Amino acid sequence: MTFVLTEEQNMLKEAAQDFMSERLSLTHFRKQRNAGANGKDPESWGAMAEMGWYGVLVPEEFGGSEFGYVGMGQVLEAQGRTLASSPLLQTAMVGVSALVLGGTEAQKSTVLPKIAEGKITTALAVDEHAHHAPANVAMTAEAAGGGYTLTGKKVFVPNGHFADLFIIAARTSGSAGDTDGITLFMVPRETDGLTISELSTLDYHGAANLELNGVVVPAADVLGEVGGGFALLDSVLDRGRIGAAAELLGLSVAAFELTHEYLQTRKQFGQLIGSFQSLQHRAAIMFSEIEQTRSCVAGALAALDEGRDDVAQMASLAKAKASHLAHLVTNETIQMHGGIGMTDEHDAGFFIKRARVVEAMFGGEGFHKERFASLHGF
Amino acid sequence: MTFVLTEEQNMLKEAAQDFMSERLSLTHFRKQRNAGANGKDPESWGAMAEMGWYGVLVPEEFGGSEFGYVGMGQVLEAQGRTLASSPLLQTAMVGVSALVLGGTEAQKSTVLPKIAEGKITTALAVDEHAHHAPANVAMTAEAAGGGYTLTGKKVFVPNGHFADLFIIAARTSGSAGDTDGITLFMVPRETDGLTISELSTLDYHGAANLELNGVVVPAADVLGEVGGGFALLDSVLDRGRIGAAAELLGLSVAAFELTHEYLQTRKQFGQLIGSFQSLQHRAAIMFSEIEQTRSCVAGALAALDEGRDDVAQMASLAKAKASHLAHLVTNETIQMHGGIGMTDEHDAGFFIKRARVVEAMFGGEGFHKERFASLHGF
Amino acid sequence: MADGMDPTLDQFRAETRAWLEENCPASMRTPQVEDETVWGGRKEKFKNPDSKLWLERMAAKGWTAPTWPKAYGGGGLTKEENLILQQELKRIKARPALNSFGLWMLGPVLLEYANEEQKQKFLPDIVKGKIRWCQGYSEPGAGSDLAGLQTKCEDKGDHWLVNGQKVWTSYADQADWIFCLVRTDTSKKHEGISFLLFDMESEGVEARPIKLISGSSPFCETFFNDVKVPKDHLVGRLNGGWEIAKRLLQYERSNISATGFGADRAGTPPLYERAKEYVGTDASGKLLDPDLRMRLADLAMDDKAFKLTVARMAEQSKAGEEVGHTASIVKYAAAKLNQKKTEMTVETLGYQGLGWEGEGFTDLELASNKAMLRAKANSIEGGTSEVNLNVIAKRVLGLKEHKG
Amino acid sequence: MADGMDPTLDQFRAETRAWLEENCPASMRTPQVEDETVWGGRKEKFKNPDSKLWLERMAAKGWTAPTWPKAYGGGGLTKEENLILQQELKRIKARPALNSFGLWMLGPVLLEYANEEQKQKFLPDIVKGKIRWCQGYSEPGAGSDLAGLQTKCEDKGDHWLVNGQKVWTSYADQADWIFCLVRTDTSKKHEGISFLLFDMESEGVEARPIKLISGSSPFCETFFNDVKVPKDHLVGRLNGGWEIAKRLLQYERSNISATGFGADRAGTPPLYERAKEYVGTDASGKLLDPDLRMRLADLAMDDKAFKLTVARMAEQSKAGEEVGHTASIVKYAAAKLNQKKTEMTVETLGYQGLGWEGEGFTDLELASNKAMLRAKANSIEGGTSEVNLNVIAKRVLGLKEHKG
Repeated sequence: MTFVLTEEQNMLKEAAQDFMSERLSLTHFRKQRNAGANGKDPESWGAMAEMGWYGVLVPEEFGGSEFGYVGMGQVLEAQGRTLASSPLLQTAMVGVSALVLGGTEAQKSTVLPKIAEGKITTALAVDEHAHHAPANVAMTAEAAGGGYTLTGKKVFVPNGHFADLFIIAARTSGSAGDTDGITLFMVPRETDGLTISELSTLDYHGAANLELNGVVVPAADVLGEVGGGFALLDSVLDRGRIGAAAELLGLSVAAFELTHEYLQTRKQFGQLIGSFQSLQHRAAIMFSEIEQTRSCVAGALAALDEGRDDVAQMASLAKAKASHLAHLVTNETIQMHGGIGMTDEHDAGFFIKRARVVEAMFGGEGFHKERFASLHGF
Repeated sequence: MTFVLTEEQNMLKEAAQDFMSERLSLTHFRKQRNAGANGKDPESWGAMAEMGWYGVLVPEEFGGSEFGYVGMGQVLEAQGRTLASSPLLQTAMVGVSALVLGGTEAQKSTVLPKIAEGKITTALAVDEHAHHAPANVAMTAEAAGGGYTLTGKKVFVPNGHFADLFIIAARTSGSAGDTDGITLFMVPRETDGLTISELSTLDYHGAANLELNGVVVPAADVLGEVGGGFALLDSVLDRGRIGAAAELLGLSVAAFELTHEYLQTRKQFGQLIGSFQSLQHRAAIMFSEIEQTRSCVAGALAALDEGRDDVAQMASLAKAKASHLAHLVTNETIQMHGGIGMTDEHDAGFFIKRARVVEAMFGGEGFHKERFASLHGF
Repeated sequence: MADGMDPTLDQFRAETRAWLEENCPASMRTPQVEDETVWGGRKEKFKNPDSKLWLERMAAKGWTAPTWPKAYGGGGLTKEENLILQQELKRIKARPALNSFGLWMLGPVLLEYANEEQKQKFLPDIVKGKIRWCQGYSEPGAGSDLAGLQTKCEDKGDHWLVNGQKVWTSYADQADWIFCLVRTDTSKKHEGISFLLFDMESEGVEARPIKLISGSSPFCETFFNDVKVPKDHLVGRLNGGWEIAKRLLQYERSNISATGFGADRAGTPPLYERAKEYVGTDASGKLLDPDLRMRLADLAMDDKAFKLTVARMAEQSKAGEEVGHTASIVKYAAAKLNQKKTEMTVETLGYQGLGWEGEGFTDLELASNKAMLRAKANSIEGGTSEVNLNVIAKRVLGLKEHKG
Repeated sequence: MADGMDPTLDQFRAETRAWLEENCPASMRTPQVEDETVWGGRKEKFKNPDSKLWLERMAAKGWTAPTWPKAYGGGGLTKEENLILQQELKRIKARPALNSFGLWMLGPVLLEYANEEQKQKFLPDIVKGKIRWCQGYSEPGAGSDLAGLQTKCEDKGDHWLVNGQKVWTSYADQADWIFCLVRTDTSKKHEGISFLLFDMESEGVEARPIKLISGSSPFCETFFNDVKVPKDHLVGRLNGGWEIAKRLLQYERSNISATGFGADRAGTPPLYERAKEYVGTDASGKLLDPDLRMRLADLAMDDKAFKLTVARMAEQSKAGEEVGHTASIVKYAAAKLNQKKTEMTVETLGYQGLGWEGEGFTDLELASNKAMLRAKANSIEGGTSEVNLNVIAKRVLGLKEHKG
């Protein structure tokens, strides 16, 4: 396992941190929120494309830097710190992974260069009910005329309110709950029969519900194996889980720093509140959790780059731990700030709101504990 | 719900507290432990009989005082405070309940007076594996010659190492896991085919494993309905659960008082350790848990006396909460005592050892959370 | 004395029942609707006209403040009579005629500390719901350290001059008058505080609603800029306000104790029932998510334990037993429970609990995360949980202060 | 420098491998058996004669203390050479030739603080395992407040006179010598402590084993009654012992950090595997108790997170990165993890985890609750968890002391 960043990875990390704190700061986030942007920020995304971040995982032959997951994790962690809304996780990590792991040469050469250049964004549409459950896909994909006709719905698709290309899990056989019979399809935004309902979400990042009524997909836009797409889907989701964990880690560290700062400046009863032992202990416990979660996230990113066979276990570990951490730290952030943390003008609320969404994304702590147990055979 | 003790109940409570602290103190417990008594203390039990405590739940016509469960709970809580080993819970609460709820007039008039006088003790033998699971009875009871022949094993039977009369759950039909087909039998200690292996247990109270090899039980010693004994068994167990919860409450309160005392006398860094805020908060949280658990235990005892229809829910609530409380408080007791609490010469270890046994008895926190959910239909 | 033992009480019950039957409008016997809640005061709109009728009738009998003396507009009932009145109100499921900080908090301390003129001037209007009061306690710099307040109150001979700022003033923008802690002596801390009443329409008073993370604005920042207050509006002793303040906080806390935070709305099913819809169940009716199921059981147990504790305390208190120890934990436990309940509601609702506004979510779903966010304040408002734990440790458990 | 880049190191590896092949007895390449652990000293029995041979051979090369200077009996190896030695030892699964507080704790501080004579006198015997040392730190009245120690050490001209009592002295009844904190100045606290070495066979020394709640006695109470100690056995500066004590604690903690408490014995399956036997599984292999299952998953995750943290720290440290922040949490996290693990083991074993001794339980079952009880000390020994959290808060997070 490699825990030490290379010089290049460190440079990427610093560049990302600088970019986020300058261009996509919390102040920027608040401005976007107040303007009702619902997470859409094309100007900043263009600047991200110039940084080359959409191509971090894209092979060089398709216009990317093929820099690897550890590097990508540094950018996502930096993004998590300022709660920035961008297509990095859903497109550059999830979308690219889907193409790289499951795409044909033709698909890769069509889609990947556009992603790397920042010309298109993607969104993965899997869940159909209130909770993450990738095997529960019920949307039907009937073979028809050399292609497929998709009918059904998808809920709370991250980035779905602006993505140019959807990667949609549908069922070519079997029924909801079966892992067999799931197939992935690429569906462009402007497709007959696809209705996109934009959602205003707790975290101000937005999302979308999809309705597909007889959406026709040519066979060439099947991603991976027909009926055998679950393994690919789960691998792609694992990348999303690890990426989301990196974001949550960044979010938690930033919320902790905000709190840490407050503990050192706010006075009560003539004392700095950070001098009260019960708050000291709780701060130290948060710090301990941050350190251990960092190890899990770093380990999971390294497992991806090293192509290890425990990626699934590490993904569930990282996502469960990071969800738990973010829940704890964002609650403590408000409590330790007292009344001021309850006000909309303070940033504490932004952290808790974003945390609750990313905690649920790609499965929360409970989902991943269950999965971790199953993967370990108990 | 009645939470206020009557004058008589208060008198019983005070009498029990006095008796326990004088006659069955922790000093006495230590002496018994050092002598290798393994929980057997007939002399003290005789004194308890003189107090009339075995008859608290026995109807007056059978020589008892029919004083009720709330009263019994006060005695058990007092007993829990000093970790006293006695047949009160297993005989006077569980055994008597089995007879009162399931016995024929003949059975009652034969057994109950002897219990009330302290002449015999009983033990309920249900579990056959490592965890409490009353429906998992596999021991067979075959009808034969107007009676039944019992074959199988029972594990970790509390009081089984000295009880005069066993109440044994066996299966007249169906298979392990079915609630149908379970029947209760009364089997005297000295019965052919019954092998009793005394166990030395963590809490120094002892217990026994039983092996039954073709034990013949006359039909007259069937307790309750043949094949329909599960409801009776579960009702009897609920009384055991509520009684065990009362003991755990007493145990927790006593361990807390020990710790509370230490916090107020021990100095570190020139300060009373009870002045450190983190310990103050943890002590206050324990106190809050104690208060709420007391409400659950009192509520469950009252539900029994009032004959309410939510006894099962209240039993699971009380046992889960009391197990949780005892776990927390006994751990904190050792931690707050530091090194001295780790030594055998200090009483802290006695509390944690007894707690772990009673936590598991009649089902632990997890068992009762699951049961509470099932009883509430979710 | 047990019910039915005293013929006078039986008669009181009969008369009360008859009066209520006659006077409580039908729509006032239906479950409370949030925006029909009557808080009284000059700005009260009485969205449901029956609620105006109901308030007027109850106020005329003094039954909005049943145990206050008749001399101040109250009902003059004995404890036993009031118990019967409450039972009869409950029997017909009557809505409260009036919700009011004046009734719950200010009135009791005025009865104890105010002079005769003050009682005459303020209490009847509280009973009638004519004046809505707000509470000026917290200040921006003070937080948990309530006694650190700085709002200055100077004696200008014929009036007090108030300058300063309050924060977390509940509904200050809706209230007519304020009961306010002010500093009348800067050389002492607790002994330099006085308890002052004044009109929110006085020149120099401004209340600005604070937008919370939940999106609502139940609190204000309240500014006092050279506010002139008549000399006879100071309650109790000059510099003796801290004692009144503490007494008033007791009333506030015992109010929370009785109900808990976020008391279940009538008709809202327990969370484990709602979970069936959002998580699904197996053939035997068990929730499909075993982890969530166990944690919902844990929540339901906590909920039951809390309710039993409140019931136990009420019963023991009624029986004349000392319940201070138990009471000390209730605010702490209530906050913890409500935070757990609202967090788990959001979690149970999954994606449907993550909508902020607009299409795609039901109203109840949209309310879930607002409730979760609002509940974060439960462990801050009216004394933080940390302060509560300090108080339990020191006052109840008798643990000593740390020596410097 | 990467392996294979330096011909000298390649040669060292080849020679080392050959020497080990030749000199490490076969039985010393099998998994460690608890009662064959070699602690050295006058009372060492060498239950397995091969272990004596193995110790003598390793000690002759100085490889029990590979990086200590040859002048004091050490191996004189460079960091790189030692790394290779450790890799080669691991390759053949060699047992440690010697376990010793002398090697882990005393030796490093002697190298730093002792004078030349002291080094010559004590270090070689540590390397050879001839003298077993124990640590006289804690005192009955002091606990977490180590510097509050009272053991008196008076200057009697030609000798020191020691009177007092230590407690929690690990294996004092097995040890030959003690390194001991004593008070040489009662007018100051930290600046009145010195670091003294003396023979446990000196007149006036008595070590009484303490029986723990787990039934074992790894610690002693140690009494000093007019113990005479030669003047030259004081290490470092008179009244300068506190600095040495702190340094030594660092060595102790980094030792815990590397392994955690209750490190899994080779061959012990993870608890979730054992649970299958005690709880049962359904057709798909899932544990039948869903609550326990989720908590075992939680435990397995905590375990993995801890191991990853130790690995991360080791790797970063090797790469020359600063890891003090991470290291600060390891003792705290290790204690918490081991307590959780041992508690859950008892719970998983159910009734079979509740036996104290005798029939009806396997040895492994009987050991489960002893391990749980023993683990309670993990958050007490070598600095309580509370002290650890204080240290993290103050030194790592920079939070200020409370003002009195």
